[in-house]
Amino acid sequence: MNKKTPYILIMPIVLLGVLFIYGVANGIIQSFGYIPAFNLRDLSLDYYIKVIKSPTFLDSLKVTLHISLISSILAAVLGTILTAALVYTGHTEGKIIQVIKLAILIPHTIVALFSISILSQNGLLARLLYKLGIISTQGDFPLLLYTKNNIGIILGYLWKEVPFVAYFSLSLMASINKTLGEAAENLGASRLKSFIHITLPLSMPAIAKAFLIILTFSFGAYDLPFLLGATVPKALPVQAHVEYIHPDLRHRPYAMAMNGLILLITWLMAGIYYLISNRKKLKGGSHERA
Amino acid sequence: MELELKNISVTLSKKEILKSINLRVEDGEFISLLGASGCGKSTLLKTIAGIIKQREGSILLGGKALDKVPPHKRRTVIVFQDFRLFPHMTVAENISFPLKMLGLHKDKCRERAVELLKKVKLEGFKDRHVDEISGGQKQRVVLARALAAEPVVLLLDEPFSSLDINLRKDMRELVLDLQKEYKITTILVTHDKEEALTMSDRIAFMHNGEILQYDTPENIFKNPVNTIVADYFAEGTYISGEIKGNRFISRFFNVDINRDDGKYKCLIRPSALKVNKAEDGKFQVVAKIYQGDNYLLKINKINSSLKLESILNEPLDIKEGDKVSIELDKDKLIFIPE
Amino acid sequence: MKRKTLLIFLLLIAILTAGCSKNKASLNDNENIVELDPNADFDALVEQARGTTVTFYGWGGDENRNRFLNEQLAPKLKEKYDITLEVVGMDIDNILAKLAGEKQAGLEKGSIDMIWINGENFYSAKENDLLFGPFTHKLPNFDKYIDTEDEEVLYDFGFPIEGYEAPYGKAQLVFLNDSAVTPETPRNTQEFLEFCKKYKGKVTYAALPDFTGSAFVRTLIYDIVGHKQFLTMEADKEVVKEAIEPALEYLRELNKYLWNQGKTFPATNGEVDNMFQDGELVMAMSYGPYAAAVGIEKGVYKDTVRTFVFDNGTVGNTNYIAIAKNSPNKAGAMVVINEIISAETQAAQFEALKTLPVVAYDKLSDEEKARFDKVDIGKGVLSQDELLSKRLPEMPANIVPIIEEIWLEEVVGKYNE
Amino acid sequence: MKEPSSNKLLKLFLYITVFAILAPMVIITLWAFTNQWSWPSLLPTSYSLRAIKEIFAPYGNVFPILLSSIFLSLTVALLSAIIAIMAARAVVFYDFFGKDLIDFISMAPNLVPSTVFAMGIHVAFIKMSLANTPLGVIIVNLIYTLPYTINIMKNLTESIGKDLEQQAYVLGASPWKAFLHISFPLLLPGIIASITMAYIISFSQYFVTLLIGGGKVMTFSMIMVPFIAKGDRTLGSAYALVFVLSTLIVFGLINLILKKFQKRKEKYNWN
Repeated sequence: MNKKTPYILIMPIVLLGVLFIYGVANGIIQSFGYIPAFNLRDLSLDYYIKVIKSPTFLDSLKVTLHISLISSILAAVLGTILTAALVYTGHTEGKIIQVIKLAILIPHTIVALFSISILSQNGLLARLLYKLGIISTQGDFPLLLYTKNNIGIILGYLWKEVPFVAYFSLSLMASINKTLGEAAENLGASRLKSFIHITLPLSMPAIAKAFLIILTFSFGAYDLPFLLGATVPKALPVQAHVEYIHPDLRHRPYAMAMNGLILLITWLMAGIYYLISNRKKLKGGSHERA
Repeated sequence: MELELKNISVTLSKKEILKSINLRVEDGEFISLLGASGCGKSTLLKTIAGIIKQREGSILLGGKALDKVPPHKRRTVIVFQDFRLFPHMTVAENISFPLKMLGLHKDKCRERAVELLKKVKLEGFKDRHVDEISGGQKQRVVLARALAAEPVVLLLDEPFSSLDINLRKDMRELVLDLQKEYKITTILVTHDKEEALTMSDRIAFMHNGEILQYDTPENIFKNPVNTIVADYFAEGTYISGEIKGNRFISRFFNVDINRDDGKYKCLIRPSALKVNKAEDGKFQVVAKIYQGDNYLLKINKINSSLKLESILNEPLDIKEGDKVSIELDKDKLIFIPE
Repeated sequence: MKRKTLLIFLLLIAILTAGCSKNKASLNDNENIVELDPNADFDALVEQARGTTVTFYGWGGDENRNRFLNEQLAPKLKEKYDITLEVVGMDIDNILAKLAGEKQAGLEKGSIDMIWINGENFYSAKENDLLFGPFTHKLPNFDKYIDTEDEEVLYDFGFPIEGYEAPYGKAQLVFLNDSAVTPETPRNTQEFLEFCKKYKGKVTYAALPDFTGSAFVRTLIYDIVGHKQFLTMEADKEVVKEAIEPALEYLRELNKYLWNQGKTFPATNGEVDNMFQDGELVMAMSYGPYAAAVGIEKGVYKDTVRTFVFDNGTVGNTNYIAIAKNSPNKAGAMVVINEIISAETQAAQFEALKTLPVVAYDKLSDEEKARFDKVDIGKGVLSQDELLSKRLPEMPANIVPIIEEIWLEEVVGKYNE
Repeated sequence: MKEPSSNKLLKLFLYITVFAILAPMVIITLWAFTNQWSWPSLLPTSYSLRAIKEIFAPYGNVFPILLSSIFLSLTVALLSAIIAIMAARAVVFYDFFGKDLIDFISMAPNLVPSTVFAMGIHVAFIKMSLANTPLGVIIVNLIYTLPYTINIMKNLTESIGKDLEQQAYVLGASPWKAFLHISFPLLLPGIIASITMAYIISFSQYFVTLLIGGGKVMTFSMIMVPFIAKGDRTLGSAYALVFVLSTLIVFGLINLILKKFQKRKEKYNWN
């Protein structure tokens, strides 16, 4: 094969990549206050400073981290259990996989829709408890939505992210278990021990990648926190959206500055992820397909 | 511990792979499952180890039934053909993995691992990474790992097939020494007849899901139970005839042999035929093929359809086209009942 | 060969889909350009607009409005002026983002003609030169039917319109309750406080900056500190905060009896409406004065739902239609707007959507008056006169966001110690 | 032979997951036909076909928009799969300058809020007259689908390796033929997964498609989302149902077509 083919092969993705980077750069410039349409021309950092200094920023950041970290960690753990359940009960194909794909295909807006109708104090869960006599009035049902504990949002994210983690890491874990998992069991390791010592560590790359994807997504997503979240403090993406729909168009740089901060923190997370996974790779030695 | 299989049969995705296998392996015995690929020998191995569940029949180890025992408690350790070393562990960690599973203390594991490494002549490879070592070394690590699991039965699934010839010889010796030293009941699955003949106390010859013959290497070589077994070991020409009163009579020759009467097929292997130059010989040399340390002579009986082959060791000056006479070595003839 | 056919098939799909969705682009801008000469009179505009397409961008969340525009207005425009009306559902902030982007890219001929707009968004769009105008003086129906001296025709949320937008429909904040559940209806903030005490935890409003929630808080402020001072108030946080301090105290006091003790408020008014329908709340609010009738007709509200307002009145405003500066079909847009402010369309709209008409009652012919009077406004609502008699002007556009900011900091989850 | 205890536990976990995924679907279906569902009844107190009538109302041309947005998402899915195959081949089989740059580019769209990218690219697209065109929307959607499709194709290309293709070269097949006859069928399962994943992402995009499509390119989400955001549960659920059902039908068709071309049924387990 001649030298040129790789460059031909990657041409489309590079073109799209350049377009993407140009778009992001252009977006970031707006966050420094350069929007000629609203005759804002002088670049300055004070939009960022003003956003960071605003009293609600730290609370928003805390809430957003609280939501994304907890939901992603829980999703990674439950997702791994789900993958193990699929692999060990031999359901790596067939109907259950279609059901899991169904969860992936439903967008977050629809998840918000049924989350409210299930988890609200007037929702189905509350009515069930009422019918069973466990609670007497709507007020007794714990407040899952619109509160600081963000349980409603986290449950909403879990509903979509647990199946995603499973779908993402299934093929790798299945192949590992079929060969190395079998060998471990044959060498005297119980199914649990062979899972913990062999199958899980070797499936980590896929699980970790899925974790990064859901972490960065839930950190930057706006749908669920807006519809299910507390009024104060709002999650960062919701705050950014409120700034974005602010009628005074010259408010736009604040929205873009907030988005810029979201981007910065997201890339920080990605950076930490690559550091950890590379360091582990160097120490652990990249494993070849068994 | 002696192992016994009682009419084990296995079907995988609707195809019957093993048809009511009966096999008994004495304690410390080294047997091999010999047969062409696809005859079900690997499946039998995995069934013994519990990885595959048999449809019927039961497996007894030291008299106790194994069917209810989960694979990781059977101590029936397999050495797989594709090694299956744990990539995220060093050589020492791989070897001490089974010990860790048995709950031994860390230092005890390391110590045992080093000891086993010495046994497989891999001192100093302790902290090497598994993908930094060669095929032969990998095979030895896998063997050490298997021994670390203190197997009651050692199952070898064509372990040497991916090694080159001379490496294979040392590994065979190593496996035999270790097996003798630890006196482990061992089953070797192989399609290489020489491996089976040289290593095992007894050979179970398998053919599409059944054991055709289970006997010492000599018997199986000398008196195969049917043509399939016979041909597997060494090709030759068949002459059918009949034995009456300890005398085999056939169209081409007769010979005295004390076997009970009945119709028989006589297999004449090249090693059983001696040839010497004779002007008035009834046979003619058709081809002379050089095979390194001997020659293979192909000879036809003049105006007859009989074709025979012979091995010529000393450099006799027989050329193609010469007439020769033949001499049958009586005790190398094989008689197979029809 | 089997595999060859597969690959050809896949490529075929790619070309097919790209092709078929490609032709949608061609009808986009180019042949739809209608050059406008500034001083053409209305008939010339009608001629110019014949056979063209006019796009109407606005919030797409009201299915009745979409049906009215597509099933009643569009056929009439087609038959009368041979204009094709294309209704596009898009939130106002995305419309402005699109216009801003087009302005920055220097695109003279965009794809938006008419925009459903009002309040702060109009103020900001006009300030940033995104709107075309003035144009209302060119519309015959403007003088014929609209009371050009009316407060709400000259000022939108306190900002001079200067002919940059024509009135489209009137809205007014009203309160809804289920007379079967809460027979009494509070007439002012004091009675409202008692009402909330009585139905503890069963009243709330949408968190600001939701449009309706914000109007509700502003109505409460008006009831406590009067509304006149705001029309000329300086848009400074301290000044505003000082002026509405008593109202803030009232709101903090109110929190104790609200849903979840006012610690948190539902994100949208739609949420409040759902909780009212489900019986979790005993009161809801809406900017559509006849929302009760529409809801009962739709079967979403029980028949016993009633509308009520405060004696001192509730906030009301008019929403308007503006024309984008880079509208490709300004002539067509003006003709359509002219048609919308006609008595006939306003009456049809009143019948179908129960939106308060913008036409001045005294400018109507008797026969037109009869048509308005005979409209059955449905069950559980107040008459147009009673509503208009209890209507307060909106706060200036630049004060509204300040109120919203103060509310977030001073009211949510706070109580008077 | 399986450990009964752990196996039962895992089976139970599976069934709970399936229930947790399917239950909301039932709720959405109920809501689509609900008129009123007040406290405390567990089933709607009154039903109505309001939402269904609204969707089938001709004026809304919901179904023409549904069809055109299915086609659009299919185009995005196909192009995304093709680009992913090419990029995966390049990354796995070749060493070239900027190789790990490709890994980064393919991950980047996930790390950037869509508002930043959409706002940034909007002006450029107008200048390139790509805004308000299906092509513009296709390109923007494509960028968001690549992280997923490239990841799927990379894993599969890695596990299949090159040796079979090289074998084909030796047997006289040209590089293109070798790819077509050997690698392509083996990649088919991955291609199906990529097309499905890309279709999902493109079909549920809202903000980016809205801004770049500028109302000219109508997708189904653009009709559905306003009703869900407004809180109209009945109409929102009805649209949600059409969203889910149409996607399942499309997946069924994709599988059917591509499975028909997969002659041999059994799995190629290469790792």
